[in-house]
Amino acid sequence: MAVATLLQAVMSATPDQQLINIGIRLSLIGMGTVFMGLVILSLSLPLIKRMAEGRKKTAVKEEKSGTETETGTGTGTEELTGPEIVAITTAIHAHFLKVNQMEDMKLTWEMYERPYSPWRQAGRSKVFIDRAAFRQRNRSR
Amino acid sequence: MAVATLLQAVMSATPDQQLINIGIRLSLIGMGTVFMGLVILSLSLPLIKRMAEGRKKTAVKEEKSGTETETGTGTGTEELTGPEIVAITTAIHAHFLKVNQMEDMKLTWEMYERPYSPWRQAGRSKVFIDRAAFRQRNRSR
Amino acid sequence: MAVATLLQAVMSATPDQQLINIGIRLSLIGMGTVFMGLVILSLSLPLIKRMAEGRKKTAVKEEKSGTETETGTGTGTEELTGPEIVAITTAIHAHFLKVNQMEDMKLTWEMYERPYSPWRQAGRSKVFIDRAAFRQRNRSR
Amino acid sequence: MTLATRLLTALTANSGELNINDISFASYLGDSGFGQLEYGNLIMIVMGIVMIYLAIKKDYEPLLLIPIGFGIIAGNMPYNPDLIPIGYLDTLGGQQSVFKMFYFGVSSGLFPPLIFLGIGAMTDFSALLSNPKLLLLGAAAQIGIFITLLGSLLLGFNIQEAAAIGIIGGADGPTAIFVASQMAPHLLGAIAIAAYSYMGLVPVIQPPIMRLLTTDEERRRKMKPTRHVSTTEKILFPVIAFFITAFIAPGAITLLGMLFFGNLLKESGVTKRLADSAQGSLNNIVVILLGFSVGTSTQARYFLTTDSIKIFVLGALSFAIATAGGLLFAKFMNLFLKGDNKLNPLVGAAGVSAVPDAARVVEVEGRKYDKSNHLLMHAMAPNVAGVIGSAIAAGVLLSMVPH
Amino acid sequence: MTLATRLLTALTANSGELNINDISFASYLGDSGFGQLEYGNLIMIVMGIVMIYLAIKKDYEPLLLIPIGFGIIAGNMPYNPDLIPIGYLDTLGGQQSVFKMFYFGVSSGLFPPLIFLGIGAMTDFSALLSNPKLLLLGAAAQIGIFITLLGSLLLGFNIQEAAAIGIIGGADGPTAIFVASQMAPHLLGAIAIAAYSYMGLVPVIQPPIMRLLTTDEERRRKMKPTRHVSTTEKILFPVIAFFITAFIAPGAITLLGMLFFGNLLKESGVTKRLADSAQGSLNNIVVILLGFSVGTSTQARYFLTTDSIKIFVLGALSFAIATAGGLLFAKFMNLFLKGDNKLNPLVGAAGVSAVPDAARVVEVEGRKYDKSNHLLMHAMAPNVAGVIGSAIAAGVLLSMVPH
Amino acid sequence: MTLATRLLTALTANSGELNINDISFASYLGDSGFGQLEYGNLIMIVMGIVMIYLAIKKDYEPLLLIPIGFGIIAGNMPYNPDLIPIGYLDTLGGQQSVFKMFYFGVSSGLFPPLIFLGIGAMTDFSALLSNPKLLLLGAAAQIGIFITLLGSLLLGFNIQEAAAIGIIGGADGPTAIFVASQMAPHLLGAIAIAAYSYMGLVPVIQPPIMRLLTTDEERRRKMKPTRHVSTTEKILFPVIAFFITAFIAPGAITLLGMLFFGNLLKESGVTKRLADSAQGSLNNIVVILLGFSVGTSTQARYFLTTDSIKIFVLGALSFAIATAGGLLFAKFMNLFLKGDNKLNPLVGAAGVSAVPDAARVVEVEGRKYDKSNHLLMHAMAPNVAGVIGSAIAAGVLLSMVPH
Ligand code: NA
Ligand code: NA
Ligand code: NA
Repeated sequence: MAVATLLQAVMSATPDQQLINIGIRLSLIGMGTVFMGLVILSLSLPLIKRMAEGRKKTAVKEEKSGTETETGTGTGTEELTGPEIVAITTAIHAHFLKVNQMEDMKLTWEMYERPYSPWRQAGRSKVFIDRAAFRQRNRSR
Repeated sequence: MAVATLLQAVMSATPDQQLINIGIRLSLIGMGTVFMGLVILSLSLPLIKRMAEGRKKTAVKEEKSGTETETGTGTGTEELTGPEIVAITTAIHAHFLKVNQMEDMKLTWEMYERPYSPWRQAGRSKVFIDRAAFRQRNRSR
Repeated sequence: MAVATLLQAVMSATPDQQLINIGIRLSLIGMGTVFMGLVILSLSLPLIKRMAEGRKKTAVKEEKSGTETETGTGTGTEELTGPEIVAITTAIHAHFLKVNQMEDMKLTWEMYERPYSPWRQAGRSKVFIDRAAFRQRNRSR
Repeated sequence: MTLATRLLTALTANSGELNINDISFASYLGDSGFGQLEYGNLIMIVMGIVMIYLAIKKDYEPLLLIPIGFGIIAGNMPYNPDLIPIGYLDTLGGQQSVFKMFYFGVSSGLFPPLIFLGIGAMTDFSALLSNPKLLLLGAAAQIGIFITLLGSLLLGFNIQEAAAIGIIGGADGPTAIFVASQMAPHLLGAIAIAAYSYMGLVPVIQPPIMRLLTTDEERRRKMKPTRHVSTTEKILFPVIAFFITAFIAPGAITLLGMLFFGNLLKESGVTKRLADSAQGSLNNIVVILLGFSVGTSTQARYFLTTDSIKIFVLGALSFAIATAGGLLFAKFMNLFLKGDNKLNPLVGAAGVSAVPDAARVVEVEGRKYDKSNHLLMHAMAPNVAGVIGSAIAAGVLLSMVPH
Repeated sequence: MTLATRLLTALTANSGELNINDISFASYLGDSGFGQLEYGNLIMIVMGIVMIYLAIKKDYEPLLLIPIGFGIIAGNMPYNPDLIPIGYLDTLGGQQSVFKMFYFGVSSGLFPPLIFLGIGAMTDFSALLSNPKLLLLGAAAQIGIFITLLGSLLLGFNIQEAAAIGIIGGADGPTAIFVASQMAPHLLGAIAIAAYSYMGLVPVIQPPIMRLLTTDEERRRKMKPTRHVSTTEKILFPVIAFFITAFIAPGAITLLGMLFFGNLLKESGVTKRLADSAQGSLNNIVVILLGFSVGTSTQARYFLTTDSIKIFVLGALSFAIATAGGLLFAKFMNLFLKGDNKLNPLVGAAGVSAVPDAARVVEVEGRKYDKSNHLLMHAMAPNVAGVIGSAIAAGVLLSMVPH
Repeated sequence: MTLATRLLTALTANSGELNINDISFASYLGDSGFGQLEYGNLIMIVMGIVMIYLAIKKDYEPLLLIPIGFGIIAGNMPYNPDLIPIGYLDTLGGQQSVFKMFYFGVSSGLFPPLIFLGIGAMTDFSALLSNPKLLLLGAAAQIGIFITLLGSLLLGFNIQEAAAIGIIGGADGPTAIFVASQMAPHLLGAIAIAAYSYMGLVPVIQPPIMRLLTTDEERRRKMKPTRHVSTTEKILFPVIAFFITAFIAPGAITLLGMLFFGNLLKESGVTKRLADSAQGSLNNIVVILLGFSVGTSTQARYFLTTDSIKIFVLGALSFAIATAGGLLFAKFMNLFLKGDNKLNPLVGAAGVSAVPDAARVVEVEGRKYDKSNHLLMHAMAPNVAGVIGSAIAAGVLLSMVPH
């Protein structure tokens, strides 16, 4: 039935030859553009690869020539990551308050921890304690 | 006070008798419709039960009469579920690449795993590797 | 360059003195209001603290003078929390049905559990089985 | 200040001209709370605080009373509406207030169906499927809607207002808001707050009525355990139930459509992701905005009227009548039922909706007389049937009363 | 009933006057399903049920077919549009129906880009990055779009309609909806349903064509394993790919912008929260509302036309042609490739998009002839390239065809 | 091209007539990037890429800079606005562009209060509750807003523009966007980007000023540990703080209302679900759309002006002044404080908001001089007070400056 309807439709419809010509032009330009877009994109992919490799090599070089090593034999506190510093400040704070209730402790923790992640959400970022810590964190990501 | 206000309101208001009649009619029709709806619904529930049971029995029958068994004694690969196939193709892929870094491995995995679920989300479904695997999966759900 | 542009702008612009005066007034009122707001807020904080402490002491007193103890030596069922009661009713229900399929059991559980949390979401709250259970739950929160 | 005057002032003020003599700390304070506070605002703010207190301390409907309560406070903070658009009705110089944009979800009727979608995605209709005859109790309890409608007409409300007030008796917040937004937008705040307040107070309102209308023997009656419901039944139910109920009450297509659509997402087993979001983040977002908006719509100048008082009285009445309706119909049904098929009439009280509070009140009351009598499961059937019942009632009123 | 008459009736009905003689149970039933049901509605409702059945039982596109299926049922429930606004086109007395508000997301073109954001946030473009030349297969398969466009013109559709129908051949639901919403809103329901139905039926449509156009030797051919892709490449890709494709097809800025934006959120590594919500709750919410709205837009009176039948026939044709286009282009490329660089032409069939179904069909077919031949990974490249390709095609049509 | 001409063209083009002579590959390329690219667009696209680079590589505000950066790229891709509506201001033939629909959330002022809801739901005000006097530092730092306002007037901006630019000194993105959207929509892009850029650069801008204005002894000073804050205090705080601040600055009701509402959801303990969604999915969705929209609003033709340069210079100035203001006020307070009550003036620098960056800069600087000196906790009080302070300042400007 569907086929019959279709044939009938093709018969009855007398589409303007002009319209068909327009359709053909559109199709050629459309198909041409699709190919142009994807050909150029496919040609750009090796460039992307080379850019990425370039960056990597530079990074490796920088690391080697840099004075700051990352083997963890740093000068102590400077090697600390953000969360570690939070933990330490919290511990000190807890000590001063002579906190002995776990619940209080938890509250204090929250107070410290929150700002690190959630405010970023509202459009605010981390502050990096120092460069070494920053690099380390970034790499472990 | 509230009661006084209320009584006063009842006194002062002289609602059109016509309006009250309309209200009564509305209420009768409304209450009637609520009952009609829920009575018909309650009468349909046993039918739903019977339909569900009917389907179950047919399903059991079909399974018994079917040539494909699901006892897991199939012809090997045909019994595989989607994720298993992914695992295998990934392993083969990893072998070819002679991957020895865990991180790379993980990336490859993700590349395989993603398409299974998330694209469906955008309105695309799974393709079933073969009927047996399909049935098995469906049942375990 | 930016500095040059800026200086040039300051030169070329001949803002109405009137406008500057308005700006100064606005700034004084604005700064005054910011201080007023935060000063009053900072003065209110000790009051908040006192209110909170007041409430706590009253609460402690009430508990001590209250006839209902919370040490768990209650009269049995009255001490039950909502989920416990659900568990019990479910168990009884399961017993009557002589359920021996784990799947059925699970369905029954769901049927009981759902209403507790999700409906609240739609704007409906828990009903407390009895006061003791209510208090206990509230405190453990 | 009439709308015309206000518009004029706004247009003049917005000319961008700012006279230096107009700028003084005194005039600023005159436009702040010091100069703009009205007595009524304070009353409303206290009411908002009480709601928040009840929500936190008594756990009455916290997911709605906290947004509504804080919305009441925010909506009643004093300000000069000729300077900035803040209130839920304000537009100034072409700029709508943010609260008005939030309120659009309420006034357009958009939020309630989304809430129903979430309700559907979290409701298990098994209890109802295994107890077909208990559905009738959910129908009987809707009598509260129609008696309240008549009461409202007697108190001088017009037919649209009466219909909207009546739906409070359905004990279903989103349905009440949906009908009020279409029928009587000016009463929406009072109706919504009455509906949610009484839903929170169900454990206080219902027990005395339950005791009054039942005998000791009836309250102790145990009911036959319910049967197990298969997954296929649960999948078929939303489609068939929607067809039947929407066929009979086309006015409820929107609400019931979303309710059963949500339920199908939940039960189909293949759209877990969608069901999770429907009853999770989408629902939470709508609940936050809906509650807060309803709160902001209680600006004292519009809210503190005798109409609001009448609505609160009528609302209390409607809950009581609905409870009695369910109970008495259960007793009526018992006239035709034999042996252990007889119902415990307490179960009828759950027909008022207010899911799942009313069902839990039944459980609590039942256990007061026999600790081993667990009615919760039985009460869930009329409880969810009550939601469908009030949606049907809403549909009938929406299609019969011109608005 | 003309729009004018309906407006007149609405205005009269909304005068708030209610004549007691108009209120009867009989007249109520006349306005309910009993009086309003039409034959066409029943057909559509059955179609909705079939879709839900296929989604649950056959697992065909459940995340879309269930919302669409239930939407079809809800959109075809009978009601009297002079009493309450319910349908997706209804406005009555200034009140828009809720379904119309939902549908705004479709008719305005808002939902498809949001879906693309989610797709971007869940797509891994590694396969494509490691197989640049396979991108061409994704281009070749778009021939289905343009041949269908010509076929539509032959069947008497105008140029805008033909363009919208052609995009079905892109095998990409959101793109089809986006183009149809701009070019031929009146055909949107039929186009969307055709697109999604055939996407679900890809495992049925493609295999015969694949077998017809390939030799046994070709089907057994193994391809070189793909290389590993670094994180930096994955971060650079969305930015560069967006620049190139949007530069060439500005009409696709909206769709491709959201696609690659979502992908950058995913790959950047510093916006995990945002990527999670883009492909999680936001995507789920949009999928629910989009599917349901598309369903409600199939009201029988507008949907059951010969145009719809033609669209379904053209849609099937377009999928077949797209498949053949990809396959044959792979064979054409092999003329220029040597040794183990030669392609398995089956991979070309994945160029139609319908991600990831088409790619998995390739895997299945390939393994039928050699169990150790795993083509899935290779097929993913033309598969995602096909999405980009149809978005470019859509962009060209949107900017060249006045609408 | 004037609006009138464009409308005319659109109407003509939309007649559905398509002349075959208009269709050529050359004319298509003329409408693509090849023909439409402008010099300014390229500059902006590079700026967008730099932002994305900084976000990923330096971790500066990634949750905002990535959406803004990609938005800048998408908003500056060349296209012919007479053919398709794409840009954030485009409407063509009655069809709004999708980017315009997104941008509505910014231009209407809808998004910033929703962001504040999320901020409230994630902020712990304990630090502030335990250090009442540190609140004053958050007030003092707002001097940056008003000096920038005066500077803007000197540079020739009108009073509305000056007020909007001044708020950059509040170091609070959503507040700046909210005020700019009401006061100076044409500067919104520049203001938003300046505000977020400098917030990201706080660790670069503040330290030199901190060192300049403090002595070595002051920087080493330790402060008394803060006290513990009870749950009840935390619940009472949002309600009371909202009442006080909104009473004094009614113009801030919208922003502060949502901030404290979100905080009440978090602290009440009974609305965890709502708080989770407020600071989770809702916040993520708004952040994505807000950032992207702000980015798309930087179309070169509107953005690359001397006004933008002035705004960036003024913005840098305002951050410096705000920092100095907080620091110097701390030193001023020390004149009246005795013994170990004396403040470490570094803490004053945190009063600029830019939560929590400014507070962490204080910690870092403090530890440079004494490794055992932990100021983070103390700095959090002026930090969050700064948010409230700038919202109050915004409220004052919104209600005093006609707009
Ligand atoms: Na009800
Ligand atoms: Na495609
Ligand atoms: Na600030």
